[in-house]
Amino acid sequence: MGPNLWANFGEAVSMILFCIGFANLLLHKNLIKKIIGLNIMDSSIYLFLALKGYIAGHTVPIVVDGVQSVDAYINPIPSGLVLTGIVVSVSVTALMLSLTIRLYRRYQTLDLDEISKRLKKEGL
Amino acid sequence: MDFICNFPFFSIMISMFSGIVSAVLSRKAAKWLNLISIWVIWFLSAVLLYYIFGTGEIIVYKMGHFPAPWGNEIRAGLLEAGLALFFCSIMLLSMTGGRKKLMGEVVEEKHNLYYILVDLMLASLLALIYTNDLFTAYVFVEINTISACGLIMIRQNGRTIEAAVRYMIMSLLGSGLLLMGICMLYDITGHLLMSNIRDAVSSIYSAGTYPVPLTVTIILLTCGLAMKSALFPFHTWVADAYGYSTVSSAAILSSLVSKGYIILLIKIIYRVIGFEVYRASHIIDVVFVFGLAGMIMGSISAIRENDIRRMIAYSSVAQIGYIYMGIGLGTRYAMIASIFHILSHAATKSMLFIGAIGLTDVSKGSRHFEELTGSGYRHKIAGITFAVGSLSMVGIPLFSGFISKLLFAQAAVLNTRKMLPALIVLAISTILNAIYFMKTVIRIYTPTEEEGERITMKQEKVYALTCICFIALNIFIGMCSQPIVDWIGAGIDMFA
Amino acid sequence: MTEAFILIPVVLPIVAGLLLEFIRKLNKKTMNLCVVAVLAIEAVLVFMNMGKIGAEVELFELTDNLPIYFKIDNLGIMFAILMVVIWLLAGIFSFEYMKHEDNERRYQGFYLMVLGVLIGLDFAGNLVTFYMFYEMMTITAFPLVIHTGKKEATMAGLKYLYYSLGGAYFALFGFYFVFKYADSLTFTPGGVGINAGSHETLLLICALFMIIGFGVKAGMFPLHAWLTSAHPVAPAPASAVLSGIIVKTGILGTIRVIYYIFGTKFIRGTFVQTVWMSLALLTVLMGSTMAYKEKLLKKRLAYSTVSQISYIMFGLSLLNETAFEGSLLHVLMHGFTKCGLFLAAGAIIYKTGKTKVDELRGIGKEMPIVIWCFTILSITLIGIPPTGGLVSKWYLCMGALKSGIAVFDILGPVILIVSALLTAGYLLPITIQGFFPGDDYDYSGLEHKEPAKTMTIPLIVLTAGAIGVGLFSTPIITYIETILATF
Amino acid sequence: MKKLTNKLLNWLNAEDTSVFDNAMELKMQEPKEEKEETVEQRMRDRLHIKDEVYSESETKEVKVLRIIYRTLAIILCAFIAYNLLIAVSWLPRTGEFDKPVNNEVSARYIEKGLQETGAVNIVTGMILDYRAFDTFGESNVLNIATITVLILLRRNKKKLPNEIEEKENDRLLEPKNDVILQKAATFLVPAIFLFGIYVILNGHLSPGGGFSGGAIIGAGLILYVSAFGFEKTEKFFTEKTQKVISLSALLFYCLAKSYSFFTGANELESHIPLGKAGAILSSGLILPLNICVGLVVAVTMYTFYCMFRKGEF
Repeated sequence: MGPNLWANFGEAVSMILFCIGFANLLLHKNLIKKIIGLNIMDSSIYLFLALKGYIAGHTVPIVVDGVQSVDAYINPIPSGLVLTGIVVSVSVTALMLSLTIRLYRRYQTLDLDEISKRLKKEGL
Repeated sequence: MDFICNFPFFSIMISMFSGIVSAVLSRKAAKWLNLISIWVIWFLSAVLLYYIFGTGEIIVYKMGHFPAPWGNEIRAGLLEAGLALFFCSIMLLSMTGGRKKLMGEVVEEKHNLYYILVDLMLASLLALIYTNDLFTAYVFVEINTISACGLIMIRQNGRTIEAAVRYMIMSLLGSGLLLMGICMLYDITGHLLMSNIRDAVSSIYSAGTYPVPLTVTIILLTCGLAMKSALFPFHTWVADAYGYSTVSSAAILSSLVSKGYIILLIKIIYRVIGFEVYRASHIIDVVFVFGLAGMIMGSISAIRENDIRRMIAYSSVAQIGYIYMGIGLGTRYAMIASIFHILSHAATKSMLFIGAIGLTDVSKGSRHFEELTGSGYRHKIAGITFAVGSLSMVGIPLFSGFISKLLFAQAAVLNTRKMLPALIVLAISTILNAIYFMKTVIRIYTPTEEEGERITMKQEKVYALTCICFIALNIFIGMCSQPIVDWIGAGIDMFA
Repeated sequence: MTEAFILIPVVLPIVAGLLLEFIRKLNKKTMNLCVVAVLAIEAVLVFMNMGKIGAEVELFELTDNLPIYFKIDNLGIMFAILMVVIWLLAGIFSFEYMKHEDNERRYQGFYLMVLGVLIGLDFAGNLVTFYMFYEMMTITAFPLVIHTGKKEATMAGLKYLYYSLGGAYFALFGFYFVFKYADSLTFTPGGVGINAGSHETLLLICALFMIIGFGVKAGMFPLHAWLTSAHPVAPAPASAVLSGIIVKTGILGTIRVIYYIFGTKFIRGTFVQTVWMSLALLTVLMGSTMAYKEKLLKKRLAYSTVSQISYIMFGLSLLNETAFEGSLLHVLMHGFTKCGLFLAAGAIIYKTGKTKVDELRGIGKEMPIVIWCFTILSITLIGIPPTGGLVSKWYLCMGALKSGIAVFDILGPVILIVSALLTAGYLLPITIQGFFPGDDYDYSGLEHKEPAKTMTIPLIVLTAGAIGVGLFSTPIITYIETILATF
Repeated sequence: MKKLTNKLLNWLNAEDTSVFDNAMELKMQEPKEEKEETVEQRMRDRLHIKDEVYSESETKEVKVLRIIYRTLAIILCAFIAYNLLIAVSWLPRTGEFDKPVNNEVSARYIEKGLQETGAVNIVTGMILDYRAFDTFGESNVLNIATITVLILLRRNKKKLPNEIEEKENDRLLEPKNDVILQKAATFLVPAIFLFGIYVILNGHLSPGGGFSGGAIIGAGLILYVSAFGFEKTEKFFTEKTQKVISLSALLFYCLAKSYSFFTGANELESHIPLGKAGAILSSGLILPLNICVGLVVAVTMYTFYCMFRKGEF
């Protein structure tokens, strides 16, 4: 263990969240729960990024009364990245959900293994 | 700056533009727009390649008014231009070869959506090839993933949708890891542009600060991209996705999409981490081992299949294993072999899919070996295409597969530490390839009593033309390999 | 540029064959005429090439320092002549025979292509080119094997394909290493310099691999199983060339690798030589015993091929001049004989439809010419003086005794003689049964079944050739000595 | 008075609920009918799947395999977590200033951002001007997500019987003139729209921007449709609207950005005035781009909702 674990406890939390999402994805058979796991993963990454941008005592990067110095504002880049990331994860979630809806309409179940068994039976 | 330097940017923008516009176009118009844009991009890339050969220097193109570390950048060297050209050709051939099927398998009013997907797929591939910014790469990886998912499930039966779900899950895990890696890299280097990251990485590597995060980052990036490109343990979705989607999608997915990710990985190795640093980290050995495992397991599961398209899908798992094996050998020569194999496999695999679809057409639409018996006589050109593809896969000289195997073997021989496992596995997997491909070829050329429907070349001119182009391309790669290898080498040197 | 003309014999049959594949509505007579014409021209061309020894041409580079490169040398010419002659005869024979098989056009097309590829194989000037044509031969000969399209034919074809490709990969595996350690891959008599350094053993293993790999084509134990199932199922003329010629390419490959790449010095006295010799001898014995037990005529002949080819392998493995001469002599001799035997068997099958050995009682009364040829050929194969078999076997035994390798210098000749006896045991009874069916045989049911001229004439010519090789062995040996002189 | 207390007592003892008659907004809805055979069919194969699945999964090796899989998965996750934690423990300390990330890049964004992009909100300036290519790709991600959702869920024009049935019961599950919702919506929706527009327009001056504003407007649309039903929205929002809006927005975005990229790369003067910092009409292309992004996001959100809800607009 390195020296900064306690100082970076925020990142540590985000990492643990990441792995929780990962485990969700691996362990649950229910599609909706898998999707939730995905979202947990993404959010943990955004938390990580947000913490990366943070500088103690500095404010949001919006220029107020003309102060433009590095030691006034936090690092704007991670915020931008988080924005992009959020949009991406929204789209992906929508796609996953619509796939789930289709599968449910067809097979009346959310269990992926069950669906694949059913497919084998159809021998399609 | 010459006007030609705009061409990479133009090609990305053209494909995106056509993708956006196709939403309101009719089926025919969308088709033509797609065709034309691919042709234009093909032409642009060809000119660009010629230009770079002439000048011999890298084109660095800043997107916007701000120079490198602040603005966004795309970058075109020999390798990039050539890859763009090649990807366009394969995309074009796959589209033309599978169009007839597409008509049958996709709902009439969703065709233009299909073309949108293809356009954006091409755009994202081009962006992955050209971009010089890691985060942009991430965004376009996502576009690539979503459009690939769309390509899988555009033909809507239960199989494809389930396959799409599996694909999405696997590749979203991959993107998660990738994004996490990018964030960590950003945290320890403070840059997002590849070149700057490389300088920062080499400095912190020599200074010895942040050794652990660097290693973990490399692991994350590699795992993420390996997951997305269906390396062996993560290949569960492949069979369904390639086996049941409409044939153009299968061809494009198997030959371009996974290759796009591998290209990105190679870029990361050379342009972000730096080849030396990457080799110093032991992840490369892990990649090597998984590549070997993929080469064997893919072929074994392909042998067990009795469904021609699933078999081809599994064989591409094995081929991906070859590529990663080459990366894992960790020498410049092996890297050249890998990139060459990317090309030859892209050409061969799409060809196999196109050939297979012709064979299944004349076998009452069934893809099982029993019905395929003798289909090679019922549909001559498809049979020849499939046979040539199989011979290339088996590694008969004159075809592209032989050269890539040869290059791999030479690279392996040059690396004394990994020589024996690489060569032995290469031999075994080649023999396995021979077993299942030859089995299929003999099956389709075994004469049968019952008369199925026949399809002659005159009935399907476009299809036949596509097949001939594929064969020509394959033999071209197989016979004139030396200039290609030189080109790849020069491109890699430009990379670094 | 005139050098490029040596490639005409390679290109011509391939082009002709391809044309034949794609030209529809071509009636049989014209087709046969075309085939004969092509074969004749081919023969002339090859004989013309005899004058061009040492001519070389480089087509293009596969990858750097892997050129596709042709060079004519004595060895290649010798094999090439053998091939074209036998190809011509078997081709003429096939016109009549193929009447009771369908789609002749495909057969003849591939028949021509294989010839072209084989000539390319003979003229190949380095290992890459050789390997390329070797694979192409495997593929193009495949349709001949599965021509009948029956189930067992397909199965045999699969077996053939897997064994051949597997053997080729064995060879390739060694090839990779040789590519690293050898100075060049161009065939140079006496071997290119191999700077093994510390990897001596590794390279020896490679040599063994390549021997086994090419041995597959030559039906050498342990990878001989395909031969006895693939040769009989093919149509008779096809099995004649398969068994008379195509197995020889394995021999050619071995010679090229051992005498022209590794060099005899590198192999002599190592475990490779021992393994090689013992495998060869084992195959000789096993082949003849199996043939002795076999009831089907064509299968019996195939087994005899296995054993005869291993005579040659044994001769090569001894690595001395006398044995080498014996081997090459045996190549010629066996080429003529085995081809003739298969054609005779084909004639019998074609006329009577009998495939079993014991059905052949009294056949000699029905088709005397065929059976006389058969008898003479079998005598040659056994090696009863004054036929060619004796000479070659004599040289082989001399070589063995001269070689002075412990055990083998005695064991070798003994096994050769034993297997010669076995050969007599499995070939002569057919003749005896054929001519003297015994008293209980009713001569009433006999009718004259002599096949057409196009079938008998090639047979007679082949028989004459087989005898000729024996009678005029001296010039041949002098020719072989010119080959040896280059080492 | 007494009456009222009685009523109250009754109510307390839950004897009489007449007080609240006709006061409940939610009307009882007639249960959705389904054709008998379809119900039976569904039940049957549901059972069928069930026993088929569990009869298989009860076999021993499957159980064992599942257990092995789960343990392996957990071990894997724990391993990853451990490694990531170690990596984190070596990362630079959070919240301190001297870190690699605070380098010349962010410095220039902060110090020159206002002059170079004209945006007071540095983040907006960054994502729409410095790193605009990412943002362009991102809006394309939204676009392509919409496309895929349309592919999956949009109904074909020629309706198959079962789809009609599904559509009916979707109508059936809609709240019928739910008074609370409608009353709330009538004054909430305009406010939400206004707020969203404000956020979009002030994207370069204050927190917010295209994405957040668009999301707000989309939320407003969704509230509206769930209050008043699809009959109302179909009047002003159809498939055509969606196509036109997203097409025009993205097209403008594409062309504008191409222009600025092109000029920037070729060192040409892009004749786009930055305007006076702080004014609404300032900071060059950022404001129109924000509007485009806002439109795209709003339409996309609403489209997602409609598709999930009933597969058409």
